[in-house]
Amino acid sequence: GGSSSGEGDKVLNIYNWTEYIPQEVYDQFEEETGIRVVESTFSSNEEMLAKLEAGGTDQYDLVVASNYVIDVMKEKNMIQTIDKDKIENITNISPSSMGMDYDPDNEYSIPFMATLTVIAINQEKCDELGVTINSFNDLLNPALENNIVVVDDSRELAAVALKATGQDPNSTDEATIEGALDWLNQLKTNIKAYDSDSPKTLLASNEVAVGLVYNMDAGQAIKENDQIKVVYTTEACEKSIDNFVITANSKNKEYAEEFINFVHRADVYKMILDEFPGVCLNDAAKELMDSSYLDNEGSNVDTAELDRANLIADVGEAATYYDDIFTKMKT
Amino acid sequence: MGEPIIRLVNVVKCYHENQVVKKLNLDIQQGEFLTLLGPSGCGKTTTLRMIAGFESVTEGQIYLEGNNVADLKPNQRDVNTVFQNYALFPHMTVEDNIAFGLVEKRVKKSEIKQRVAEMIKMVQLEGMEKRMPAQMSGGQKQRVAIARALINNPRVLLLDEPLGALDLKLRKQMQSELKHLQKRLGITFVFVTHDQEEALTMSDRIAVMNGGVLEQIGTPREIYNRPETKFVADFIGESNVLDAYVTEVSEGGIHVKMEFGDAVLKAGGFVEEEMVYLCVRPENLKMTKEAVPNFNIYGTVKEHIFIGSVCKTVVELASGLEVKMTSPQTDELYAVGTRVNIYWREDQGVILHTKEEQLYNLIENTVQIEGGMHEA
Amino acid sequence: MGEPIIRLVNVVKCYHENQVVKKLNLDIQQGEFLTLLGPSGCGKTTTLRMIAGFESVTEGQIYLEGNNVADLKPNQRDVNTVFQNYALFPHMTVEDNIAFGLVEKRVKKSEIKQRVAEMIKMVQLEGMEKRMPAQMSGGQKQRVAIARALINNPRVLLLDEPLGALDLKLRKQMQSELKHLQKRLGITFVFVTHDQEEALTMSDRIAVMNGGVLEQIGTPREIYNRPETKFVADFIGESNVLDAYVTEVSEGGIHVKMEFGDAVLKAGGFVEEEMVYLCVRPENLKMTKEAVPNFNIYGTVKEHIFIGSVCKTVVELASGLEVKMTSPQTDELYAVGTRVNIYWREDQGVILHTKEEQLYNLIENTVQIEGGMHEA
Amino acid sequence: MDTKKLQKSEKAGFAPLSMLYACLVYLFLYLPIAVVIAFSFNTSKTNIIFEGFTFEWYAKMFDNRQLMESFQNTLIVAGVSTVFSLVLGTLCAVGLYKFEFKLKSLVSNSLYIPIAIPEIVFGIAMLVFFSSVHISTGMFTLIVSHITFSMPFVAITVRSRVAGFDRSIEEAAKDLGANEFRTFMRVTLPMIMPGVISGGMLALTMSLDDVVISFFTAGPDSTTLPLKILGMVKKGVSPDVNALSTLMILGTAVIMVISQIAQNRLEQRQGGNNSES
Amino acid sequence: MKHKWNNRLPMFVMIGPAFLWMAIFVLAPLCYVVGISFLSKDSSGGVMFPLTLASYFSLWNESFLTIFSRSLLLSLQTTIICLAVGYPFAYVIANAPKKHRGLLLLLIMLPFWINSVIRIYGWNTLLRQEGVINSVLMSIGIISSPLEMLYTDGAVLLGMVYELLPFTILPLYASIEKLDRSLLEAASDLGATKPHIFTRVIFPLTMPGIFAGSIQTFIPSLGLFYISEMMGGGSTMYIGNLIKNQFLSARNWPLGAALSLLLILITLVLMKLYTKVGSLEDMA
Ligand SMILES: Nc1ncnc2c1ncn2[C@@H]1O[C@H](COP(=O)(O)OP(=O)(O)OP(=O)(O)O)[C@@H](O)[C@H]1O
Ligand SMILES: Nc1ncnc2c1ncn2[C@@H]1O[C@H](COP(=O)(O)OP(=O)(O)OP(=O)(O)O)[C@@H](O)[C@H]1O
Ligand SMILES: [Mg+2]
Ligand SMILES: [Mg+2]
Repeated sequence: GGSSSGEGDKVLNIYNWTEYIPQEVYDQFEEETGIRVVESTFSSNEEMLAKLEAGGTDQYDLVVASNYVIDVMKEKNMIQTIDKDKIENITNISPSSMGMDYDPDNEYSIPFMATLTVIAINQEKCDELGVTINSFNDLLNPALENNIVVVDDSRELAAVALKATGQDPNSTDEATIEGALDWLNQLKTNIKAYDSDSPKTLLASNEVAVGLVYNMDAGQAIKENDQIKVVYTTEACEKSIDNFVITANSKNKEYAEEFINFVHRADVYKMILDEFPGVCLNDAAKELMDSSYLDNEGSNVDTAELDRANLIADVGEAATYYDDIFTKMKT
Repeated sequence: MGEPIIRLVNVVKCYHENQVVKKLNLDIQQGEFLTLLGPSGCGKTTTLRMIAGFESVTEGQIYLEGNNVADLKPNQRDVNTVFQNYALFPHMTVEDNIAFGLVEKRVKKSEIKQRVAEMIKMVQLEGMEKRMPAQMSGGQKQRVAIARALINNPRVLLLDEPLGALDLKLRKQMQSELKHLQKRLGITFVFVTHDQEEALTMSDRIAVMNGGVLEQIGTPREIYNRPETKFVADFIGESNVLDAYVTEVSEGGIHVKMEFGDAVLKAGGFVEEEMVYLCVRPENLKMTKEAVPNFNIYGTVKEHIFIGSVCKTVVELASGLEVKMTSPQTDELYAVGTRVNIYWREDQGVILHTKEEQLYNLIENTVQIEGGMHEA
Repeated sequence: MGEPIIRLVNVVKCYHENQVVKKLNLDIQQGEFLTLLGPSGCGKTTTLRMIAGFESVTEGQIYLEGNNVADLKPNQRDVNTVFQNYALFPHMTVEDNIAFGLVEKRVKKSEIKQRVAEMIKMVQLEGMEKRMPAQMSGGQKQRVAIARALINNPRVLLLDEPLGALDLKLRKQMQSELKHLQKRLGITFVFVTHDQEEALTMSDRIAVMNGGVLEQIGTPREIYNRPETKFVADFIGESNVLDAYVTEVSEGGIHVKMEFGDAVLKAGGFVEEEMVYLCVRPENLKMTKEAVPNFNIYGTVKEHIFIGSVCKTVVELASGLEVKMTSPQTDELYAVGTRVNIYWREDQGVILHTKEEQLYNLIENTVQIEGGMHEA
Repeated sequence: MDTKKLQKSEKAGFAPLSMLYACLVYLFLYLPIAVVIAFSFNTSKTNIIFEGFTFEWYAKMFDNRQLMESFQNTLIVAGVSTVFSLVLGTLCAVGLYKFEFKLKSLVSNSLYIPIAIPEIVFGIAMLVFFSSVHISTGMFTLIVSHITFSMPFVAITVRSRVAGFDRSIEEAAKDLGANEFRTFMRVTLPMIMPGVISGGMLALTMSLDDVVISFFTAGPDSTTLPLKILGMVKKGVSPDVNALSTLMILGTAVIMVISQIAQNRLEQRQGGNNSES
Repeated sequence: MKHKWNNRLPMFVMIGPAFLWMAIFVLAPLCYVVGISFLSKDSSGGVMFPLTLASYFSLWNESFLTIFSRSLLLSLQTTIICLAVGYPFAYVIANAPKKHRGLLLLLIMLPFWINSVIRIYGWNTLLRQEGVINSVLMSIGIISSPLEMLYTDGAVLLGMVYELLPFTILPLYASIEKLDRSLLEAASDLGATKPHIFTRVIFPLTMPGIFAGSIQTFIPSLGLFYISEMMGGGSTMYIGNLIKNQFLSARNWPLGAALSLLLILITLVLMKLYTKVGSLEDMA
């Protein structure tokens, strides 16, 4: 692969979400180990999968992948087992996110961070409109017309609809999934924008009253605008856990393991959270965090809600059905 | 003649620092056939373009029918142009090119059709109605350009060498067609041509330009027989211009001396010891083996050149200078090498001050014709 | 003369179904000055373009110096062209346009500079070296086109109306420059012109084309004095072509009758009761008030037209037919309305079978000249 | 009317309305850019409200090694692919105009395909193609893919310029001994230059702006600026991106102004020589 | 008349490289797309055997039809607006003094060297409810409550026009620049008014530029998915989004490939029609 350049030059090719690990972490890693990290980025799991599928896995050593694609990657032999012995700092990781269904023994994946899809509201606007959100069905309130921003993701939206109508959010049954369309169509009139990229802007600039957004976006909006609050409904949230995986054809497995270990060192993990305040899965690091992180209910999400949250699972072929209703909703 | 239809007053045109038309004053009468004649690059096309409105006037005014047209766009002037480079629309057929102006005037379709057909017939392009300009020969394109302008019956038609690409036969026909049309419809023609015969036969008046300056304007006969400047004498037709020196002014005439001989001529306004030019047209020069009174100019026949209806003879004078003369092919010619005396009829030479470059005819030059003479 | 430098064998050119050149056979000799003459659209430009290689040959072969050039590209043929529409490079200065060919030949810079300067001087464009073509007059562009082709000293130079946009004076100068250059450098010229005088003075031979067919090829004098077809007689110079009818063939000559009179002429090869054409050039026609032996053709003087060095007289015959004659301006002219008898020197009329359109001279037409006659 | 007045009115006859119009269009084109530039000086990290003035982001931008590396990659890819697509596209366009041949309509129709294939499909297909012939992703694959999608723009633009080209001028060049290549270089190319320049600008722009295809065909060490920026945008446009954009614009503008001044100087000097001689 | 060249070398040299390039780098991927369109999807977003026509059958779908026709309409609107705005602009530039033309052209392109996402973000900032335009208008007092500009169909159209305008302008410029002035003079001389000179002479003579400009606008506009997401709030789907989703969220590559082929087919057919109608046979 096009991985290493120059002889004796130690290089680790990492394929990562954009804006997930700051450059300083790589710099420090290089300083300590002499391994240069070359980061490539993607902005959705599917992009990442498509690229690996089309171009082979030897392009990268270490990949950051969400829980629901781990199965697929395993199935397609894209990833290899990780030598957990090499990762001493695994003990720092919050046990509640270890040994999940998709990889019970964490053979292939080591959790990194999590993302929660939360409801953020603009308190002032909601008061103006006389809206309170206690359940997903409150999102259908006609007073919210054109006043909601939601993530532009079929699975997330369908999950909300399914839960609101009392169904399994990871359903693979075609009829059940199609049933969610009605609810979504009702929601549609209230949606101002589908925006996964920067919904915080709409929230922070008082253009919408409610947002169904990722917790990190909520956290940033809160920083900008003190009227923004996170609310939890009777239904549980959706969450996903991002994991480190090592590609099957990696030529630098040791470096990759070294890096995973490095990241989970409390001080390093703190460095990451300082720059990109996501859901912390490293208990040791959390203790080091200061109040600006801890007090932000968008970044530092309620631990109980995090545990209660429903993990987005791989639905296999049913992904088509989800996309179908999404397409229908948008036509 | 009433008010002139076109009046140029002190018109100057500059390209950057270059003055290509210099203080031009020109009146063109309604219905007149005026030809602009002059050497290549003297400003003829530029003058036409200013009248048509494609070129702004740097200084001076142009009046069409008494109105200053400085602010009128070309399409607002009742003037049409036949361009030197044709400027046919490459995306239109011959027919559509010709119909262009009529379509603009919203003439009825049926009438357009008929008038286009007439024009096509006139310019002898029947059967080429559907051709594109790229599929035509040079002469054919030129005819389309003529037809395209003529069909509009403008008050003034500007023609920039409209017949240059046509063969003699066709050119003669087109000349007479144009002339008749012009007469019949009373259109004012401003015509540029390089063909002197064309200019002389067709024009009512000829304006001779040189280096952006109007040298002389007059009827063809005036221009030809009474040139007012050396340039005109030289430019129109062929002319032998000889340097001479006045030795004596007496009642019998003025005696002039040239490097190669002497002569006694009749003229006024000259003083002794003045340098002058003698201008004689080749067809007026004669040669003989005998002595001729008053003329004492000898030379040897150098060559005969056959040019169709006439024969051109070059005679080398003693000084080495060559003079040209033409004689009808039917005349007997002296063999090359023969020593001859050169002379001309007294009324057919022109004498001119060198300083002022002002020409005076020795005696008024009139060709004696029994009865009338058709001019142009 | 050796092998022809250009040989066209049965050359045919079609545009779609349109045959514009039809089985053309033409040999052009090394160093020759050959002029193509013919009406507009007869295929002159097309023929040149085939020789230069811009147009493929539909049928037949073209040989340059004995080699079939079917596969040679224009730049591989030692032939240069002066285009009818100039085709100057609009993005280059005059200087660069002219230097183009030399640059291609990788001539040294200093030499290019010097030769370009020479050429510019020859075509009288000094001071315009840095101009762009768009800033020049028609005649100036044409001179650049000439210079651009000439500078390469090609073996063959094709010139498509190269002097059409020049005034008489300049044209004469350029004619003699071209002619001298051609002689001096031994270049073969294939020349297209509409100026008959130009063709007659400059050419070694003239090829007359009509509708894609070669009508006659010969020296200027042959073409002028001994036209072989009615078309040639008609096309070259002016000609009076009269319908006549042979009434009697005797030793004294053949008696022909026309609608308006009769005449006795000397000729062979005609039979009684045959329809013939009589062709007489205007300058050979004479008129008199007296009777002339053998001629019995009367008419009235209709008009005189002044055309510079000569006067053109139109005589209306009894039948209403008009004949044209020209006479030197110096001759005395009969007044309009005078009844005159028309005649010509027996050796100056041409008689021609109508059927075969084959012309025979009555008697071989020779102009009596003391000593030699310079041809072209 | 005196000369000055005339010359003035002459220029004015065409200018004011069209000048106004041109300015409006430029305004339209630059409006969002002005915002980008303005927010590059914003103290707040989000592009919502202008809170205060700072140069902080410029300093930060230069520290961002990844950003700088990807910027460099982008310039290389854009430069190389523009040159190649210019050469290929121009030749193809001129060839399609000049020659008649059997496969002509196939070739000219196939020009539309790279534009018509959705980027994502094209990107994936390219990547599959490269990996199936065992070419690993990197600068090479990136450049190849960029050439492929920008060449049609060059070819189509140049074709619109070549259409109706006056053949006799090319003929004249050949007549004067220039072979096909020399004719192209000395006559055809200069005359179609506005088309070539336009095509080149489009190619350059396409390349500088491409995200989707680059995503698939780039290797780990050949991330381009748009890829990088897209990622940053996903997490909210951060002002250092604005800063970089601002610098790009300013840099180009400065180069443009300098070259314009140099050109004017040169012309003046030449003009001076002309009038002297 | 086009020449029949005996020696075809120049032809191969000119067209050969581009042709080869296209054959390798366009035809091969295209074959791949055709190939996967006949395969079945696997559960994880890849493709597998057996061969099937399933994707093509599922093309017949009401919402796809709506999406296609909506996209074509949007592209058509975009193209027409771009032509209407770009033509006069290109004309002005082409008639500017020669030495300024290069600069003016560059000025058009300059904004487009900044990433498109950022530029569209700039529009976002301008158009949003508390954005620059609304604040300015409100502070002047022209409007009392903010206008709803972003996340409308108009905003999508604006974004499309903005993104594609230079692709219309540049070919137009290239073909207007070569207009022979003497033809305009001739038309004017024959009495044509400015509008008529335009419709009867300039317009037909610049047809190749209009053709190239509209192709370069229309075709790419079909695929621009991020504009509708960023300017339209992603609430309506266009062909571009649809196809992207097949690859990136529905994980239905075969359907995505089939949709792409349909798109290519429609494009080529439209091009053929366009060249026929505009009698631009020679261009295509
Ligand atoms: N656009 C221009 N820029 C600069 N000089 C020009 C321009 N157009 C013409 N000239 C110059 O102006 C002079 C007059 O040109 P014009 O075309 O009027 O000549 P002309 O009398 O028509 O000549 P010709 O008989 O050769 O056509 C010429 O010397 C020419 O070089
Ligand atoms: N590209 C073409 N397609 C169809 N016909 C053409 C084409 N080019 C020329 N012709 C026709 O071929 C004939 C010969 O044209 P050519 O240009 O050789 O004439 P020419 O003798 O040079 O005439 P001129 O003296 O008017 O220039 C003309 O009738 C012309 O209409
Ligand atoms: Mg002129
Ligand atoms: Mg010709």
